[in-house]
Amino acid sequence: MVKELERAGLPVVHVCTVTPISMTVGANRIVPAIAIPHPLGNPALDKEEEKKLRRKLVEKALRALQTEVDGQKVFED
Amino acid sequence: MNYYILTNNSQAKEEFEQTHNVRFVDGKLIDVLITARDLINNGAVLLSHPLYGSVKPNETPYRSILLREGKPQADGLPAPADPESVRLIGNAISAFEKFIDKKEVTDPRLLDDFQVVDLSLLRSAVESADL
Amino acid sequence: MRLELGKINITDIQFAKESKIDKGVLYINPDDLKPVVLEDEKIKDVVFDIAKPGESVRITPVKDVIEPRVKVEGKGGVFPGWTSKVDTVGSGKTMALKGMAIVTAGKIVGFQEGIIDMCGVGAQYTPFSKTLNLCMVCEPVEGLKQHDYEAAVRKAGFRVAAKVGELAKGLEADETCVYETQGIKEGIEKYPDLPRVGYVSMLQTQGLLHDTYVYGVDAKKIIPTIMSPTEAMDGAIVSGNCVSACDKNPTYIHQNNPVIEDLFAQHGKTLNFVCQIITNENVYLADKERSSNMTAKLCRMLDLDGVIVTQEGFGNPDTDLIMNCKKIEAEGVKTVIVTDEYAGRDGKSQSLADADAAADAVVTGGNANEVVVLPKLDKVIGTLDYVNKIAGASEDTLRPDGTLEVELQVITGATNEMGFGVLSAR
Amino acid sequence: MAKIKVVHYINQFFAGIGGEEKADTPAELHKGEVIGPGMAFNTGFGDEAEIIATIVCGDSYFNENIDAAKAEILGWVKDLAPDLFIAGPAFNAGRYGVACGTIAAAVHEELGIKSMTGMYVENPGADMYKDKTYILETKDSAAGMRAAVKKMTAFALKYAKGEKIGASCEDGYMNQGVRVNFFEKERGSKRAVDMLIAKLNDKPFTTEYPMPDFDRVEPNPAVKDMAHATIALVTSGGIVPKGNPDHIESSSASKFGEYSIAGVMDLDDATFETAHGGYDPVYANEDADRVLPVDVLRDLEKEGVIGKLHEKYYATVGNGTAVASAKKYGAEIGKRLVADGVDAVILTST
Repeated sequence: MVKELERAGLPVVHVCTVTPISMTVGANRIVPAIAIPHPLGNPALDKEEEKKLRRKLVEKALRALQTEVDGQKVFED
Repeated sequence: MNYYILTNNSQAKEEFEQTHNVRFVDGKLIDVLITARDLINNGAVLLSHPLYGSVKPNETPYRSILLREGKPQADGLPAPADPESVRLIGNAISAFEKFIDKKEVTDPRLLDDFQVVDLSLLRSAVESADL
Repeated sequence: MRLELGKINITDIQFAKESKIDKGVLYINPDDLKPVVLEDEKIKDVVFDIAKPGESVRITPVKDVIEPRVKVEGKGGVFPGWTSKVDTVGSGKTMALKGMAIVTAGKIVGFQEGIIDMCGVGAQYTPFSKTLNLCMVCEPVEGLKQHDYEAAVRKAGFRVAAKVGELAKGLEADETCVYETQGIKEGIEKYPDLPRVGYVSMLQTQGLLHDTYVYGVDAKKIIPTIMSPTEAMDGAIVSGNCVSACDKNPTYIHQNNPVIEDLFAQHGKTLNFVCQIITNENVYLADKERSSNMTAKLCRMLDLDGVIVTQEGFGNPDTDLIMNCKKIEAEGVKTVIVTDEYAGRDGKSQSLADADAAADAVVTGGNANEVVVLPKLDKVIGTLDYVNKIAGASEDTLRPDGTLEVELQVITGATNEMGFGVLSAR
Repeated sequence: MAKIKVVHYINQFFAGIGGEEKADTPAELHKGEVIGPGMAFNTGFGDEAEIIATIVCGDSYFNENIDAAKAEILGWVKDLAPDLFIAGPAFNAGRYGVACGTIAAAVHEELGIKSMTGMYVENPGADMYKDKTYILETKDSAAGMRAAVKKMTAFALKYAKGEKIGASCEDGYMNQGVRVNFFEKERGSKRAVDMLIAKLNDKPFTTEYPMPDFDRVEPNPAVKDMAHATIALVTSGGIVPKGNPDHIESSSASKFGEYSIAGVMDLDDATFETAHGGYDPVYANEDADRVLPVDVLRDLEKEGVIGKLHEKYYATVGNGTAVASAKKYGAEIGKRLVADGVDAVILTST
């Protein structure tokens, strides 16, 4: 799916918990997520903290979209 | 090694509950796979393959799987999911789904046969794990 | 190593007073074979029967199929570790009874698969509809545990095959084939320009009813090793696998390993056939990692240019197959893998339980989920009692008119993963 | 036995009306007429089948008026009630190939009438429709007409008579992504040895089972002006409006969902949930922002970090592995996003 979106001409960032799978399915810009049942959240945190965490991840995803890449790249911290 | 046996096979439970850590699933084979998947999503790591080669899913009602806990992260998050375990359990569940739904096995002799084979395959995994 | 294989073409089997082979006809006195089976006190009784190609006969549930052979020159005897000591076999001269097989049948567990139809649609799919089959159905003593029963029937099969094979002693072969591989250095000197090719054979080793033995050792416990391809011809590798009829490798197919035969056919012409590498298919993941690492290492150390990898079974072994392929390719050794498929009854599901881009050369034995309707046949050797219980069957398998609606997976050898058959899929 | 009735579809060029300049010719029904390549088909059919009508349509007309043209043609075919519908062959003509594929697929899907076409393997219509109708493989130009007609005629008769269709490689149609058994000439081990020899010698060989898609797509250029960019959200985590209005299945879903988030500032447990059966749904059901971060993107939109959050999002159920259907959904979703002027996508997976 990620490949088809990219093929359509759209830059895609894949926010995904299991990055090796993301590599296998052919994503180019990859941002590692938190956990499978809650990729962009952490129920252990209070609401405010959790949203901050999510914002950090989304900001990282936006940064990835603004970064030129040559092939596959995982955006670690 | 610090691992546990996830099983819905009462013979496996009987054999190993004194000596090993057994988590019994009171349910069907698919319930064992789904329980394993949820554990894996929260960081558990598969030690044995969730499919048995020749006894096809949807045929035997029993399944026993070896897992170990992942190391939790510092900030209270569960351990990161192990990619290989995620892949294998995902493949196992889709393999299960594609086989035809058969009527439930009720013949006690047959159930015993399935339990014995499941137990044997589990033993061979435990032997390797306990080395 | 060099092995001469003398073939005696059997054209008929008949029960008779005296057991012998005369002008291609195998005469058997069951009373000569009975004691061979009953020497194991776990077996209460045995019934022998004969099934011939074209007859309206169904054999089920089939456990193993074995070709009678006997060693007439060179070290050791057939089925080392079982009916002979563990001398290294695979050299000298062996006689084989061609066109026939010993078929062990009878229920060991209730869900055991394996149908051989001697005529009709099913006969097209099983290679053993073309052999004259001497069938033995064993009855266990009361209360015998499943694993003891499996072992008893397995071993009885080898004893009978060896006993029948003995009848070939002193006979002249109808045809003789010579199989010879060279030592590493010798091979390189003899065929400096030919690619060096190996054969990686994955043995089913997951536990009860899923075992393979090498020289009497449970292959679950082996570390991958190299063999002369001629060793398998003398029965060094035998099957203890009772489930998964369509894609199990009965002892007969190890003895007549088609990959080994077809690589020998090219040996010295287009390739240099170096050796067979055997590895296992365990349930424990670390075992899978270790075995595939070792196998890839052996391929590298033997300086192989290419290998064929064959597997046994579905699901769990797909993971071993892909691991082997990926790691061997990563060593720069080109691979072709042989498998079968479980693409669902409609053929629309993912065929294998695992996949990798490195597996770019695949030979398939067909979709084991494809449904066939087998006609009602006049005679059953074994029993139909369990036919509704096997994989690829359902409660409605045995239809009121006596026909059987089943998936190919119940037919012995239908989608063999050593490439024994011509079935394929696209 | 009565002759098999066939309706044949061709474009303006093969009907002899004209080339590109006549490509806007509207659809015409020629009852009882056999035109162009239809003559060769009819000869090939002998006594067994006959073309009872020919439909001619300009390629531009068909592709520019696709819904109207399709409806009109389907109406005719319905009334004619043939045993078989044949379109083309289209060879490498792109728009003709797409038209043949579209109409053949529609005849089969909507009318339940057997349909087939023929074209070159690289014709864009091939990839689009090979799993929806039988597409016989032809050469890339009309110079291959004779061979194409011969192949298509043989297949047409077999198919129309209800004989068992063999595997794609046996009967010459393009693989439909369905595995079909057949008996090869050589046994598997011999095929494996031959394949290995080819591979060792860098000669071409064809795998009998292509692995699921592992190809790569080059990354698109980065977003230059994020402050004015429209960002769309897509998820394989199955986030759907509460109640799952489209009944997206929990696994191996047969469809994807397109949902409006216009005016939605924050997803909550009263309005959104997950349909995904592949993970523990408790956390996503509690707060779907944990999978589809609408709340944060609204903040970033307000702050001017991004230009705009696209007002629709797309949801599928994926299990992380490559599936054929996922590919199809991805292509369709991509098309819609591009049409809506989206600049970049955040795809979230569980």
